[in-house]
Amino acid sequence: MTLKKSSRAGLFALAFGILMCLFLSVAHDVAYAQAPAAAPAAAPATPPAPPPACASDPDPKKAVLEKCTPNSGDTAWMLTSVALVLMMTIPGLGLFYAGMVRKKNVGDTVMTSFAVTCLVTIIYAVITYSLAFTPGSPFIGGTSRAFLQGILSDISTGIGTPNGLAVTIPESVYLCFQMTFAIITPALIAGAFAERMKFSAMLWFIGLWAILVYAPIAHWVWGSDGFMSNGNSDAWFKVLDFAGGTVVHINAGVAGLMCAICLGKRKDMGPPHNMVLTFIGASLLWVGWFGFNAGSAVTAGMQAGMAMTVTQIATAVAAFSWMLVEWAVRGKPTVIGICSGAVAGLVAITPASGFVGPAGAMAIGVAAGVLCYWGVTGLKRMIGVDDALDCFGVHAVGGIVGALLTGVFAIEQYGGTAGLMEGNPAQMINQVQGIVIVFVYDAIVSLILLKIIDAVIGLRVSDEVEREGLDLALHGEVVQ
Amino acid sequence: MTLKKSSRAGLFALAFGILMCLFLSVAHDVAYAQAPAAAPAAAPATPPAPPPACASDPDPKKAVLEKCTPNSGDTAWMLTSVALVLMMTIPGLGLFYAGMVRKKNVGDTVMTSFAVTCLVTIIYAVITYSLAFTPGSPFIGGTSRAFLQGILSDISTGIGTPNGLAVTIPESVYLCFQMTFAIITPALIAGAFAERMKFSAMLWFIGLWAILVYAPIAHWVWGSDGFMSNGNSDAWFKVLDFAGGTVVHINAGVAGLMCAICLGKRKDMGPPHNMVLTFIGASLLWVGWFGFNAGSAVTAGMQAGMAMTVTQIATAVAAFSWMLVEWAVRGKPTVIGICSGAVAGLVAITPASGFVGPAGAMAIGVAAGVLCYWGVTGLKRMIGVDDALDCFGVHAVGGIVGALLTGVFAIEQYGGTAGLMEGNPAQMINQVQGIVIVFVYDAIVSLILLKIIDAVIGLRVSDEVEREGLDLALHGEVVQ
Amino acid sequence: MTLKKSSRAGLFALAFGILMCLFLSVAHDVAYAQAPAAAPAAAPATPPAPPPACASDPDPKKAVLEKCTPNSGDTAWMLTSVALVLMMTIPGLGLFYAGMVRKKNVGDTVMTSFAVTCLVTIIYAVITYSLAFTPGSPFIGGTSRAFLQGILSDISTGIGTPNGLAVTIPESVYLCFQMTFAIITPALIAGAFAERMKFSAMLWFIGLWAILVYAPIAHWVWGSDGFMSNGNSDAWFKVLDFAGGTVVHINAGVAGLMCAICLGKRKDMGPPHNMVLTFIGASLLWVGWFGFNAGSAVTAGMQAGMAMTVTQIATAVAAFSWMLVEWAVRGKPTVIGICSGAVAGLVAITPASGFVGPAGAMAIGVAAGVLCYWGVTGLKRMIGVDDALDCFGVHAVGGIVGALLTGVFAIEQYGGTAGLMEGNPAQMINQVQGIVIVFVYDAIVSLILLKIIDAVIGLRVSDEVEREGLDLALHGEVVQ
Amino acid sequence: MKIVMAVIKPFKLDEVRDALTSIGVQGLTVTEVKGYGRQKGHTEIYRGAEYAVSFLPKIKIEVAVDTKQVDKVIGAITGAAKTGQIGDGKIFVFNLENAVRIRTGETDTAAL
Amino acid sequence: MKIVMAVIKPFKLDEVRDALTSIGVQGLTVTEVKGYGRQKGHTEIYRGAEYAVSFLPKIKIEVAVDTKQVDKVIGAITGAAKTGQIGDGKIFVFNLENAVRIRTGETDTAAL
Amino acid sequence: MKIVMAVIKPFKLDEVRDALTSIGVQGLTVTEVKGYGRQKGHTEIYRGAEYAVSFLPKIKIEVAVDTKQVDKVIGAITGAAKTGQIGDGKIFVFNLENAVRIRTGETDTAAL
Ligand SMILES: Nc1ncnc2c1ncn2[C@@H]1O[C@H](COP(=O)(O)OP(=O)(O)O)[C@@H](O)[C@H]1O
Ligand SMILES: Nc1ncnc2c1ncn2[C@@H]1O[C@H](COP(=O)(O)OP(=O)(O)O)[C@@H](O)[C@H]1O
Ligand SMILES: Nc1ncnc2c1ncn2[C@@H]1O[C@H](COP(=O)(O)OP(=O)(O)O)[C@@H](O)[C@H]1O
Repeated sequence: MTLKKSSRAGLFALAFGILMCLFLSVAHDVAYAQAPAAAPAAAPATPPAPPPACASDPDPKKAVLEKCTPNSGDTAWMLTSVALVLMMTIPGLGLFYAGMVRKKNVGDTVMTSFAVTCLVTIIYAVITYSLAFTPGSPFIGGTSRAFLQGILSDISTGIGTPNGLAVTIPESVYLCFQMTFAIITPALIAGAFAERMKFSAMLWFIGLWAILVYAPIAHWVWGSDGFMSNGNSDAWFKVLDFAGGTVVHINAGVAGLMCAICLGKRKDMGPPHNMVLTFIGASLLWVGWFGFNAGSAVTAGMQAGMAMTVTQIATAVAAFSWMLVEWAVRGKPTVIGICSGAVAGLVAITPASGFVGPAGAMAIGVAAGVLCYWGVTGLKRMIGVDDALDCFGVHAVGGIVGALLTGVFAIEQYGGTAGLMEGNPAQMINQVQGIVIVFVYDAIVSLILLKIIDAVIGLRVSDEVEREGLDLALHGEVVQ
Repeated sequence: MTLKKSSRAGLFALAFGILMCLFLSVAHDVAYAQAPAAAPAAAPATPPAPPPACASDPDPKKAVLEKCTPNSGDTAWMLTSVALVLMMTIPGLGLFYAGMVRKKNVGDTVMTSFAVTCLVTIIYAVITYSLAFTPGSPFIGGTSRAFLQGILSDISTGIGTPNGLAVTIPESVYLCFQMTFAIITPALIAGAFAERMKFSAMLWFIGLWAILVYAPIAHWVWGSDGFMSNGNSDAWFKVLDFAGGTVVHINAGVAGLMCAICLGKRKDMGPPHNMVLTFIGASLLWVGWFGFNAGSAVTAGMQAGMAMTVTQIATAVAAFSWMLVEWAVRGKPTVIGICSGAVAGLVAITPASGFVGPAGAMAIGVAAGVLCYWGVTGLKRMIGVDDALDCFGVHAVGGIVGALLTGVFAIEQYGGTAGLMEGNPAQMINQVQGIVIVFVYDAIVSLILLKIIDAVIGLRVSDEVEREGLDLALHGEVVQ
Repeated sequence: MTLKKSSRAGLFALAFGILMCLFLSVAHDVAYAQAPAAAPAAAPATPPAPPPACASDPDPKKAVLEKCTPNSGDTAWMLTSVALVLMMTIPGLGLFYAGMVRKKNVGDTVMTSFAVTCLVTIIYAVITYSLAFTPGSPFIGGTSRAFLQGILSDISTGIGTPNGLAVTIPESVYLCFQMTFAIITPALIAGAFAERMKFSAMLWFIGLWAILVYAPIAHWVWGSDGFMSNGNSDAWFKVLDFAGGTVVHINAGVAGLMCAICLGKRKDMGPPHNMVLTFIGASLLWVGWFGFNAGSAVTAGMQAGMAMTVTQIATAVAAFSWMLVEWAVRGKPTVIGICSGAVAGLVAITPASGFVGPAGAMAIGVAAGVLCYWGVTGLKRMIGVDDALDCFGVHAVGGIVGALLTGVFAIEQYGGTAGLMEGNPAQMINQVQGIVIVFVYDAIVSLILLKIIDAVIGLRVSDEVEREGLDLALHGEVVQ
Repeated sequence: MKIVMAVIKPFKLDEVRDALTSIGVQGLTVTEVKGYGRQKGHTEIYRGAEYAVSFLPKIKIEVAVDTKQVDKVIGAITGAAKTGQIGDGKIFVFNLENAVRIRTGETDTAAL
Repeated sequence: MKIVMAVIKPFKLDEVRDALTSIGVQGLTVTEVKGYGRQKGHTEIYRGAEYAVSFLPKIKIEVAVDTKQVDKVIGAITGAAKTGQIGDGKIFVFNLENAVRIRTGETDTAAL
Repeated sequence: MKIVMAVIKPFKLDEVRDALTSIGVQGLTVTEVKGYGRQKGHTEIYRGAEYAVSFLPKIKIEVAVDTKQVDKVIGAITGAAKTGQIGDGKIFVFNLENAVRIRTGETDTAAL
């Protein structure tokens, strides 16, 4: 039966493969073959204004005084995107993870997503937003928006955003949108430390990490004067990261790996207790991701539409690829598998979504599905760390795949930067530099934080608590 | 007790009935009595541009070069609608069905929705979109958008949609919106073959059906040159189907019936295992349906608002009617019942949502609630086929009720076409023709596909697998 | 262990407290210190047009003829808000409550939310909308929109809303938006009578309450000629209630208290059966609440953005405060606790969301978290009534906290009215008057309704039914 | 020693436990079971179909006691679990040859 | 009296119940259990990992019957529960010293 | 033959099963139960209220074995299930009069 199954899967894989090749050849050629002719028209068609991009504002300093004239359509879409991206974390991510833990830890798992949402919201309002998104140095932003000061009065005065990142929506909307990114990033880390980390230690780690790791990295990549920001004319090198492949996913994945290393293996493991919860979670992540990627256009125009299109394609292709590989290798396509594949695709297309076309999306999808499957199997065995729910295997691996392939498939006529396939290998170097720097900085700081917290209050629950289950022991609740 | 209950239900029914009649008399008269006076102003108020409608573009050929000038507000609403309609399928429909199967098949049920979403996305990008929505013949569209070629470059060049269907939003958004319809339609069929179809056979059937059945029918009814398209000035006859009563629901329902016939009865049956899942699913379907119906206005204006209003009314009335009938007949109002009634109402109002007013919506709601209840009881017993989750009884019956009543309650001043109640019996003929043609074509092609797949790899799992449960046997997973 | 835990919680509380103080001092000063300078620019930046606010229309009578010129961006956001707020009730609220009841009553609990949604939709279309939102007397609106008459024809004629509440969106969208508020309010009451009320009695009570209590109160506070309406120049006194702290939450909470009193205690109680459902519900409530609060700006501009910002802050702070208090007092932070805290914060910020800034939001969050925790513990013990899921303790208490603090933190430069902190104690009096009047009227009418229904058909199920569980006894269904 | 096994209505569990502890029983083991008997089941309705549910939820209690306590125990259970309606359940008594407390290795009545 | 306890495959429950009622058994108690035995379990796959699930879902039936009925009962169960494949299950017979119907206080066979 | 019935702490199940198979036991039946005894339960908190949960999750194991194996089996279970803390559980031994393997009809020890 297994045999028959895999052969059947093989059959699919074949059909599927051929399709994909066709797609790549046909669609991709066309995609940029026709483009050049249109070069001049490009700008007017879509002012490429992703969060990083800041064409409208060469000098961030000056921008502080820039007046914001909100466009109601852009604002409507961004308000919606905030709701969509928040939905990704609660309940989306919480359920995605909850379905994969044992029943005795399901409450702690969902509560982690919820508590992280609350904690990071507070910290973000206090300092993270200002450090990440106001002009300062190439390494860290300023404190002009600490405690969100000035936001309200600027509204009254009609003065808008302090930098040129989002000139057609109110700053209040832009900061909410970025807040949801700051929330989901640490929430993703939970996949690595699930089922054994102290709730209190978790809060301390996430809280500090949101200030010391997330804020600076977001500033480097997206800040109007970040040293690797695509939107900074004086950047040392420009990294393409449309919606957060590096800032969000590689970042979370690496921190997760550090958590898994410091915490050590779980005492006992078991299969996911409820794949229906994982299905709901993955579905809401997919739906919400439209706000994440298409929302990163910060306008309701052609770029948002295209970002949505490539997101849908890459996700579907990645989920399907993962399923087929799993089917061929293990003989059975699983719910957890196809859901994981979808998330892998969403992760990988994230940095690319404003820079590539349908063909690039398809290629990224296949790569994400196959390589992330390897990430949670082969690679995971190699590393030998108990990354409980594969935060590293899916988010770091998927994020790296996406960051690199963005450098490969970026289309100048569309996103403003040419990739390898358009004969610009230089961009690949930038992408690699970006990945390495973020990886190293994140790994070091996370490790230090974890060691300190471990020394002070301890990272891990007692064996007894772990055996009894975190729900009952830490929260005094059980699912009946 | 049952007696007391039903009598109580009777009481409700009475109150309710009276209310409805009042509603019909009062509101409906008013609705169109006042209209004529306003005729001239109508056009400016809302350019009636549902997907089919294409007034702005008599000649589809010419349209290929038409420039799209996106309106940010319309685009914002359509981007949102894409998210809403995708949410209908995953997790909405998946959960709606999952709650009604036995626990041993819940994973396979949700995975079907998820896998169909992935598979159809790919096929749609490869060929379905082009075949359905680019100009070609009255029977099938062209291949100019196969592999989505040209989409990207047209964005760069600022050239918009290849046809006049949606001139105020980017084509990329329009294609995503239509994609979500192409996804949910085959996903609905799963209700018929649940708990016994091979996962691999399902993939083959859905994949082929999306090309050979969905694409042509969508083109007939919505294509700018479809032979029954309301938007085609040269149509042989014009069918009113605002958001997909015929293309989506009758289409899915009939295919479902064919599946149920070919697969045969389930070995063992049991009550729904978890009505909470069904409640979540029905709720998300309802919420998402706003994107489905109001989104089909393809603009954020008065037509979208009215479509939303009538959708809400018809759904509430249908759910309540179903509940009352069930209460009176069986003595108990059930969660599954009221949820099914809501879906029935959503289905029936779908084709009408851009053409009728509140009174029409109310009438459609009552009809849908009562007739679909009959569809899953009396009619089902008559047919004697094991349509597991009543795909035919709800979607085909509801779709037909809606298609016919659209022809009855359509109001010229509002949607551009008069219905029977405004003295235009001709439209009824068109509606009937549309239903019959779609029914027959769909039934024949689906049957052929099923027979071929059955011959090649077999449609149905073994008795042992069916007894053990599809989750464990096909996917190696179980809900704990 | 408990000791260690609470001390740890203490630690948090400290850090947290300090943070909050800083926030209050820093941010708040800045917030309004800078404002005055900007006064003139205010208007152009955002025409502050929350449902109550009606600057554009001093005389409601005249408004009947006012033409509505929809703005596509505003309309897009409001269409989205309708979907978001409906999602709050189904599935949001249904799941929030479902997780807290015993497993044997989970079906009845979700069905209550669903049935209320259907019933209120019908009643609202028939009469509630007209009574609440058309001009009439200071106490109740007119019947010009009974059965939604004229809506459709006015669309055809391009004549818009009958009053000046929402001049940039079609009336159809405005009525749908307000409908979702009319739906969730009675649905909230279910928290009080859960697990023991007859389904039929529930329908009668909710149906009558939606006409006799909700409609007039909505008219008083939001009607263009309501006697306490902020938007009515001739109001006897103006109550600030941006999105429904008084109309929705105090209103529901008080009615809930009456239900709990009339029904009496449950025969047996038990812990919540599934906090994962409560987590999903609370999360969707949070996400949907963006439509509730930011949607209440009825425009997609700066006020919507700011409402979203303060909603997010207050909610996070309240959830976190509740968790810390619970942790300190009981030794364990619970899922139910943090979720309840989030809802408490959402409730309290609701009336304030268009009038206060980030600092006010923070203060409101802390107050809501702490006081609502007291509401479901100390206060609940004092009252000694079995308010099953704390409808009064969370919604009435939270609503009152919010209403009062709106009067404290309102900022003239921003929302148009100064609060206590800006030296306008008068507003506090208005707020108190509003609370008292609504409280008394609601309590009396609800009590009368309950007594009548009890006399006629009885409010409460038999002991046997209660013991067996409402799912099986009333609905013939059980969750497996 | 004997094992007294009783099948009772679920909502009677707490009363039965209290009755047993009040007569000095120190422990018992509870299992959720489904019972089939004279008490007829209910029907679940699902759209068109009706499903006869012939098995009803019951609670099974197992108590190991010293032989001379058996009658007291039976009395306690009967007293607490009785509603007088069909479906109240049964009590079964078996012989228990040996008992061991895992923690201490104690055997026989000492282990109870 | 005896108690006949059988461990069978879940999907055989209805057939077994019918077989028993057809020979006059008036009641029985059913428990969902997990079984370990010769029949090997399955593996659950989760991303990288495979989990061997050695316990299989089974149904335990307990029937109290008059001693002279025992063989009939064993026959009925065996007949209905048999598929011939490994994992069909076992039947165990114990001695039942006393039985009480809670509702009426009837004892011995009268209580069954 | 005897039936050895043990009530143990849930997380000890795998160890106990391994101990039993290592001494040649070929099968066993496991039931999730709730236990009440000296080991005191926990409290669940819900907003204002605290609920005392006096029943603790336990696992019940039933093993039918040849009489001469009983002591080995008791030893194996005790060894594997012991943590030394209150709540480790009990072992009960009954007499088993007959056993049948449904698949083959084999009886007595041959059926185990
Ligand atoms: N012969 C039997 N063997 C085992 N359990 C039985 C037997 N007869 C009844 N029971 C259990 O006792 C429960 C109550 O029995 P029932 O006949 O319904 O009512 P009563 O106890 O009032 O006679 C049944 O649900 C079943 O679980
Ligand atoms: N010695 C035993 N004691 C108690 N239960 C047993 C014993 N051996 C087997 N069982 C139960 O019988 C079921 C079937 O036994 P198994 O050996 O798998 O197949 P078969 O019954 O065909 O020999 C097991 O799953 C287990 O629940
Ligand atoms: N008299 C008894 N009859 C049946 N089961 C018992 C009895 N006493 C204890 N048990 C079971 O054994 C478990 C452990 O007993 P307990 O008194 O808590 O600890 P210990 O086994 O260390 O004495 C209980 O949870 C219960 O399931």
